[in-house]
Amino acid sequence: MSSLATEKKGFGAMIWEYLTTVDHKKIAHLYLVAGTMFFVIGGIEAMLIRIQLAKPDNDFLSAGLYNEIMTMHGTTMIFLAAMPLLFAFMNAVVPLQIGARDVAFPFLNSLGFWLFLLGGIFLNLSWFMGGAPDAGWTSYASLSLLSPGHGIDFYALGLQISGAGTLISGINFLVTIINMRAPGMTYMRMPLFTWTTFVASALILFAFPPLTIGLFFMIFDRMFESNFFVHTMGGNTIIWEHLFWIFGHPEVYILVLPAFGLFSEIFATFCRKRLFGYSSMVFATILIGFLGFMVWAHHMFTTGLGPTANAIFSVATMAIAVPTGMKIFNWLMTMWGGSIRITTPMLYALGFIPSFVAGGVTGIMQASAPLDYQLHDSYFIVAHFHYVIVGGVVLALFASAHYYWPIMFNQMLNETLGKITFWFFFIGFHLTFFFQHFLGLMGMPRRIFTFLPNQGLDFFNLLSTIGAFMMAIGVTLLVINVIITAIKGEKAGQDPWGDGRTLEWAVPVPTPFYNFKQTPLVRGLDPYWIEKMEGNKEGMVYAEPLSDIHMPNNSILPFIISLGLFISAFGAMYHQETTWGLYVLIGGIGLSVLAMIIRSLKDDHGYHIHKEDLMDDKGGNV
Amino acid sequence: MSEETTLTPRTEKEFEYDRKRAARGMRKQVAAFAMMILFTFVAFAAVQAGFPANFIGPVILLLAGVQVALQFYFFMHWDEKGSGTAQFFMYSAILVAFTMVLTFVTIIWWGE
Amino acid sequence: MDYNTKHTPHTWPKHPETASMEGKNKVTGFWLFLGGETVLFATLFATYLALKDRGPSGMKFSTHELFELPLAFIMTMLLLTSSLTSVYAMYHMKNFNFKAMQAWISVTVLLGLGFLGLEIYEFVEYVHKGFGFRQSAFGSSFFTLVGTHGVHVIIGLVWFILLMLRNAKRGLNLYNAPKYYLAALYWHFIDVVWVFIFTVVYLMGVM
Amino acid sequence: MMKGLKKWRVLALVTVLSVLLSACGEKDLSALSPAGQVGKDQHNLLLLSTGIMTLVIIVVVIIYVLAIMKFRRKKIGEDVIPKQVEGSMTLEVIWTVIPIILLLVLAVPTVYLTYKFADTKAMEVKKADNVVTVNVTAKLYWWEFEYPNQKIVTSQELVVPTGQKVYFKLKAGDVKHSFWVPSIGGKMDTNVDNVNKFYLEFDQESKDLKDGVFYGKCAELCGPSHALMDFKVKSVSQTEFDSWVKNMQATAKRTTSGSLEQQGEDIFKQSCISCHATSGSGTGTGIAPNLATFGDRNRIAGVLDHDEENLKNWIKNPQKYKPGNTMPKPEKINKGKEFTDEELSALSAYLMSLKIEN
Ligand code: HEA
Ligand code: HEA
Ligand code: HEC
Ligand code: CUA
Ligand SMILES: [Cu+2]
Repeated sequence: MSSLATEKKGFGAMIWEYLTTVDHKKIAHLYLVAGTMFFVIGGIEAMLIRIQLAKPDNDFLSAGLYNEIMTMHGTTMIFLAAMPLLFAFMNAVVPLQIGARDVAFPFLNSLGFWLFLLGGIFLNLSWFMGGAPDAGWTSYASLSLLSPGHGIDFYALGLQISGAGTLISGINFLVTIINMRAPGMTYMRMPLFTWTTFVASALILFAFPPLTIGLFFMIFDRMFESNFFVHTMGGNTIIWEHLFWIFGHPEVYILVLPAFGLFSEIFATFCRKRLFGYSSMVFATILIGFLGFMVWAHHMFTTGLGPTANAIFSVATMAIAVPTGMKIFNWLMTMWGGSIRITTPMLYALGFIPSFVAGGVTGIMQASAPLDYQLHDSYFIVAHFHYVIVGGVVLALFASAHYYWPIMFNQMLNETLGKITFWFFFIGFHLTFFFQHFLGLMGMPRRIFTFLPNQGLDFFNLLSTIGAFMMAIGVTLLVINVIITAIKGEKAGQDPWGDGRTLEWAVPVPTPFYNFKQTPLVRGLDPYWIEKMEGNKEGMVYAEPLSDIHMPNNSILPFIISLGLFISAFGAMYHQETTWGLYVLIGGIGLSVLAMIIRSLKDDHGYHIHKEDLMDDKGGNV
Repeated sequence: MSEETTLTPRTEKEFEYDRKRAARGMRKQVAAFAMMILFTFVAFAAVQAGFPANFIGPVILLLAGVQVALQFYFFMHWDEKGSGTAQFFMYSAILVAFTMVLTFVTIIWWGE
Repeated sequence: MDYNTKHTPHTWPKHPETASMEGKNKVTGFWLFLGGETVLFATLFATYLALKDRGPSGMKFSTHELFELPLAFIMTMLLLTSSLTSVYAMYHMKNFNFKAMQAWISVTVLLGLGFLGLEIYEFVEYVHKGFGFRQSAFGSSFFTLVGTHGVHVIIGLVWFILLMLRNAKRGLNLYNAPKYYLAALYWHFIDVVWVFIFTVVYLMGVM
Repeated sequence: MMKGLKKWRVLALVTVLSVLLSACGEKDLSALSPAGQVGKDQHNLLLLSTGIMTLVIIVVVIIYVLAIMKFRRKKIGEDVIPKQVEGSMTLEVIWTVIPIILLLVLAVPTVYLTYKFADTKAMEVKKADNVVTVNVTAKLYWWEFEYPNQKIVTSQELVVPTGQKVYFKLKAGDVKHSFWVPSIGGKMDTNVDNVNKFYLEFDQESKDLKDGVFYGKCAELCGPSHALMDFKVKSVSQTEFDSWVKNMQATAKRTTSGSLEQQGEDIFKQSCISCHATSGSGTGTGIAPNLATFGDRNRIAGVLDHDEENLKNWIKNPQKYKPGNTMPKPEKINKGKEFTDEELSALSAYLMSLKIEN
């Protein structure tokens, strides 16, 4: 590792490298692979849902199994697919965008990943160990306390572990962005993806603790006989609802803000134009983040909080339309007067605008409490959130996969296939979810495993299922595209789209593991574009002479810490019915603590790459 | 991770000056501490004396607030420059915390 | 710059905790972490406030008869004082006076241990009376709130002790200075939380 | 080519429109055909908000389409470097102010209706004989409706008078559920911790509907059979309601006629009465559905078609039709034995005879 030579490594060495890596670019790969795996799992679960609901009185899935699949679909998609995939791009791009050598805490970066992965695996092991959670991704307390078996325990413990990872990653990105920006990169020169990462990370910082506590309450109630939600013992189930949504609402902006950021980069690049209204975009991002914390009770309008609470939360929620609208119009104006090149990423970005607006405005309809009395817990809601999530977040992920593939893998995904993928996915998406609005209004509640014939619900449900199959074709094509590209193995080179504007395009590809030989000097918004326009042959202006670079050492400890918690979760779950449970619980935690103590007692100063070695290093670390 | 500040030794004069400043700062800390003790005392005494609850309630909350502000500004060095980020995030956290506590004392057991 | 450089008071920077990039990152990151902790404790407080005095019908415990102010007062004094002693430790850290720093931290730890002992005594007492974690929602929320604080105290103490042992021989350098600084910040934060616990739980409980 | 495209567009438009027009759903279930003031208010709000939202979408799409058409790189040339515009204060103000206005238009009726729908003061008045109040208890997976003023109780089928506000007190017996009659008005959760209150109005008698009832749904995930937790609403005129109340009160003194029914009643008294009441007068038990009007039901257990075949099947194995429900199998309540066909016929004959309508 400390040598610059690009040695060919064996398979085992590669596994070890990834297990111990602290390089943000490698961790990005890890997030991408793990996130994709969970996305496909979640997607297959979605297909099972749609097959079951294709016709009335269907018995493809049993009632209990349906609830498990539905719960796992929501949980997997939100926590284990969408967020980690966003983290993949944040890791791959943000340090480059701000001109940093790595994130602030490389060790914690790796820890965050392994916690997420092992938490996710733990959650999914429930399928093989007596049944998955079945109380919805919201896991409302009265039902989840009553739910038999260990499903909900898997949910609570799994999310607890992966949530810790997310929180750590959030703090890491915040510090990176606060402290590690290259000289000249003021806050108001940061690319929007960095900004949205920043705000989303701040949301993580404040939204995850309530979830952590809520999950602890749930774990204690189910496994340690406490009474937080047991109403006969003075507990209160509404507390869970509040805690979940105090986390849950910001969570949706944690998902969508980075997506906004990604699209902002794509629009600017493929319109060959500075992002219109940059400062108002930044302002809108912050405002959305702020308002995001004041509106959670809009998920609880029918809980019976009383008219005053409902009215306040209604109006507060509606306010979010304003900053979001600012963003939409700024993107439109970026296109206006630009030079629009419709590449695959741009195609996704173009598909995003009408789709997201359609999803956003139904959100405003739901924000109207009296109307939400009708819409709540109906398929209208399902339509709304898939419009914003799939039409916003998933489109952004697919777009960025194409857009940033060259940076992450030094290859270009096939453009033609990319466009075909887009159309399948896009049409399928609208077909699936558009008609669900009507299903909801026509009286179809959500989370039902079947519906009766002759209630007017048959046709639209069928359409929806057909659409889902088109989406599946789309996803499959994307996977094929990745495989084909990998086999072909053509190199992409630096700035392959030709119109890159920000610093991530200014590094050579494959990116050296130390990112920048010399820290660049940032002279304005879109620094790479500025240098290009001024005809700078060297690519960038540098802030420092070539000198030694300090690098962190790889470490297996993050993996061991995560593994310890993973093991202890089994102990917690089984301690009531087995004799070994308690020991495993303690042993697992002991392992983690031991690893942490080793970490803190063993001074780890990293190592230096010497100037001389840098001088004749051309490429990177393939 | 490259730029660590290179350290130049302080001159004797600077050194003395910094020492004095630090000592002065320490006196401030002790003063803050005295206030904290005082506030704590007042709060306990007020409750022990059994004044009406809806009067001392707000008062002791206020005392707690001030006391915490003292901790932050003096013990935890918010009075020094460069603590802007810390302050921004802490104030945001306090805002979230406040909203949450407010809802929990109002609309958890509504309509009882 | 090498971490293991031996410093003298004169070469010792004014802000040793942020003199290195790592230190700077650690301090920033730790403050953010404390922001998260603030929200975490707010959640516990909010839940406690919603659930206090609630239990199965016929529960005979309430804050009024349970809590005893003298004990809470002594605990408060111990913790407050320990906050000051850790300030002294940091004062000496900045003056590059390793011995004095270690000494003040020892005092802090002793005070913290005193606090912890009293808290354990209090908990045992309650459980003895039949007021436990499992008997009512009130009990669950009380023990979780105050217990989480207690766990923080334990972590803080272990942290201090480890730092003292670990660095006893090697003295201060720019690698461990931020660590001391953060441990002290953590300790102050624990005190901040306690201020609200004695106000909201104990004082407002008996008034 | 151009012409073909146009035809295709017209065709698409027609398809979309016809789909949309058919998208009103069934009258007895759909929120799009409201049959009560609450539902109508909400429907109006739906129309208003949809109008605003459509406007927003249209504006966005127009700018969007124009931008794509005018500024394609193919069109303006490969090497053009567009002007790098920073932004525009005027535009910024416009797209801040106009949305705010639109939102205000929506916010005013929102707040007004929020308070209007929450106004349940009439229910608290003492001596409120003319006020119809229903205590709803939601259980895994059935509904109990208790009328405290009339001192009667029924299950699964709610009967209400038209033309006046009907007040509800809702709670859940085990886990959270949610009470929803889409074509009458929005839902309200039934919590385990507290009692929720709201009202609905029924403007239309349900007898003209396809099945003679409005359909109600449980809208909160409550376990495996959440999808099967339907209930029915019969809205009747005031006079019919009064006589229904009288008949219900009289079920306490009802006698069984017919020997098969008699035999069924005996079995019922042995195995079932510990949970199921057959008298509609009094208060609810919350253990099992009150069967006083079982013969008049529209469905068995909320979802099965109402005939003897299904009834027997249900009694034989309730878990098969509603997984997770709390009614035991015969073996558990009939001295460890299954019911014989004979006994089942007797039981079902008896149950089907429990009617108060003619
Ligand atoms: C990425 C995820 C995401 C995003 C971005 C949003 C965005 C919004 N959401 Fe959504 N929402 C979810 C994910 C998301 N939501 C999920 C997952 C659920 C269900 C959870 C569950 O129960 O399982 C949910 C549920 C949900 C509910 C609860 C419904 C219920 O259960 O009863 C509500 C209610 O207010 C709501 C509102 C909103 C609003 C107002 C926005 C706004 O942010 C939208 C703002 C955007 C626009 C408005 C469009 C652009 C604006 C303009 C072009 C300007 C002009 C516009 C106007 C004047 C209107 N959402
Ligand atoms: C990030 C979030 C996310 C995403 C991306 C999706 C994506 C999809 N969702 Fe999901 N959904 C949720 C979050 C998400 N959903 C949540 C939170 C809930 C609520 C759960 C609850 O109520 O608790 C929900 C609920 C939900 C429901 C309602 C269930 C119910 O209420 O009973 C439905 C029904 O149609 C549905 C459908 C779909 C479909 C068809 C997709 C499609 O877009 C999926 C597309 C992807 C694929 C189709 C993958 C296909 C892959 C393959 C086929 C394999 C190919 C692989 C190789 C060749 C190697 N979802
Ligand atoms: C332990 C209590 C219990 C016993 C004993 C019991 N039931 Fe039930 N029964 C229930 C419950 C609970 C339901 C509601 C199930 C549901 O819909 O989820 C029910 C539902 C029914 C229904 C459908 C009611 C409706 O309104 O549509 C019928 C009919 C019925 N039971 C008949 C019987 C008969 C006949 C027996 C005796 C042989 C019996 N039950 C014994 C608990 C019981
Ligand atoms: Cu009851 Cu769903
Ligand atoms: Cu929300």
